[in-house]
Amino acid sequence: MDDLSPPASVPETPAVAGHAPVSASGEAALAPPETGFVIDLPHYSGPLDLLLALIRDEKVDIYDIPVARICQQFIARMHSLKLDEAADYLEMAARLLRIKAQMLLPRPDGEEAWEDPRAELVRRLLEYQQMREVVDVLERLGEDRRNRFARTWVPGPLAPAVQAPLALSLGELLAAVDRVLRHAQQPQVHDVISRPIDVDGFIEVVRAVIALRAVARFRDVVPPGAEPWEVLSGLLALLELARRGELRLAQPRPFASVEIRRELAGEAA
Amino acid sequence: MNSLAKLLEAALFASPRPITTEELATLDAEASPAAVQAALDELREHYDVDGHAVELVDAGGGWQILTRPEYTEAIERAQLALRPRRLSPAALETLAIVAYRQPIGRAEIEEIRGVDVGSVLKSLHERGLIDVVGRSEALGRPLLYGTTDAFLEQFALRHLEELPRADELAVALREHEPETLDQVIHHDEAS
Amino acid sequence: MNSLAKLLEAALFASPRPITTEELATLDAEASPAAVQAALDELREHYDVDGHAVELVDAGGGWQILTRPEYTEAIERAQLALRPRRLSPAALETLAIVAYRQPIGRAEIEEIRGVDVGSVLKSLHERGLIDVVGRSEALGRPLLYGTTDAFLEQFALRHLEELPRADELAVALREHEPETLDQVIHHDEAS
Repeated sequence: MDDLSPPASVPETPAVAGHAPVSASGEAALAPPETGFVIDLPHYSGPLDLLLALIRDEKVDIYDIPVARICQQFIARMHSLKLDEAADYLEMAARLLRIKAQMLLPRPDGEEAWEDPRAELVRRLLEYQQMREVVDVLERLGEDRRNRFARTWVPGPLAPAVQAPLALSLGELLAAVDRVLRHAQQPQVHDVISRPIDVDGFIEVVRAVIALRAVARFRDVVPPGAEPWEVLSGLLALLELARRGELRLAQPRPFASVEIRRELAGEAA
Repeated sequence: MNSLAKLLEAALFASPRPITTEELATLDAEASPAAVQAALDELREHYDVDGHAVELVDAGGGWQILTRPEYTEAIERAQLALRPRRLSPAALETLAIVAYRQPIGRAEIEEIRGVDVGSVLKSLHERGLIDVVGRSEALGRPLLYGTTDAFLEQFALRHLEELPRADELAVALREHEPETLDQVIHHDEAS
Repeated sequence: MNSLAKLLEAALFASPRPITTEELATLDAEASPAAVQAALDELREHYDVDGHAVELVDAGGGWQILTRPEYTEAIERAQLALRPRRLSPAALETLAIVAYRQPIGRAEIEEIRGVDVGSVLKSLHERGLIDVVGRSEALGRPLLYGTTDAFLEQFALRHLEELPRADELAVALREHEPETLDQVIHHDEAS
């Protein structure tokens, strides 16, 4: 799968570990579809990987990263690799911008008080780089083992292989029960507090509103952010008043707000 | 041994099934059928003359390397003598859930444990500690699991009712608790 | 080969997994540990000197007979056996972190890798390379992962200590000490 090989712009240097050309992947997500549009997939396994590659390409000192330049490069590479939507990369771009801004702030005059805003990033990069070194070791060991076959076939007379006996006590089982009980997701129990629906109260509200306005809307009766019981009370109050003939409810168009008007008969009364 | 014989040895060793002479011939495009046959003879003779514990046998539709019959008993004995394996914490917790909630489906166990339990269920089933006891009426009619007689035997229980009830657990656990729990969590797994 | 060496050959041949020296010793109650070791040496030497296509390897937590790498390609081409699929870079990175920092939770891995690792953890778990080994005491009691015996076997490691120690790596870090970095930085500037 050549489309997964590292881009030519990522050379191997002894200064920075990583980037052995691993091709086939264990993740189906990386397998290109049989037909159609095949993107030249970026080989970076994450934003730190991309950042390390840039530091290597630009031949800059990891302990003294020119943040402005690297940040620019990072964002440019994100664009060219169509990673603009990837949250992990966006977060790193934002982090770089923040560091860049912090670098621009005037340093206090005191000698030792200033903490390099890049320090945390350098720590993470070093940690990541160390881990890439381990990856190289694992890759070498894994590849060596992968190239040797063990005997997988158990000869007939012996099959099925006898399972080794279990070392398992009731105490251990009970300890497991205890762990399950302690760690299992507690069912979400909601305390339901019954609130009386205050239809009468809202009838007064509605009367007050339609006394002031020729045409009112539902939100005039029930303010935004109202609790469910208030919404229900308001709705029932409206329906009740419409039934009593004090107001008229109309919806001019589908999905339009319901208009609340005084019933002329009611007004006359 | 010549290089063709060595190649055949590697292939016969690695293959999960017997291999025919024709299949063996595909290993080396330049080898004639006669050469393959000669290499097979050489390999067989080598195992016999050198007194290996294995032999080259043509049985069941192809060639295979088999241990000689005189070792069968020793190997079976050794397999029985394998050091007892412990269950991983993941397997134990799953077993505990099945024991107390049976019959129970995979989805419910996963809901309690918060992780995929497919492979754990498989290994518990292979060990004979749990078995399929029916199907749920729920959507998709998932399989329901329960514990087996081997499970009871493992814990020297006569029947499931001998497992401590939930309200007895607190007492039972206090007896075993501190060291067992720690051991269970830190021992290496053999699920 | 002496009879003990032959017995060991039969057992190693019959087992699909690595066998420890202690397990091999149970094959013959009368054999001393030294005798078992001597027999293993004899067997290994025999495979090497006689030019067999297989060799005796001490890896993955025990002894195992494996084919030599030079035959792999031919065997795979003839489709007599298949190598397992390679792990993706993402999976290897995650595995490296779990191997060095176990027991470790998902959030810490993501902190080091800078990306979401949910699906990678799932696939490593499905392949049996990592397992849940407990729960953290931290908020939400997240699951903690560790490597398995299958991990050792797949990378031909006898034990985790065979991996280079952190301070042996080119980029040496002292763990979790904020001032270390400062020292490193200033040391570097001074030099």
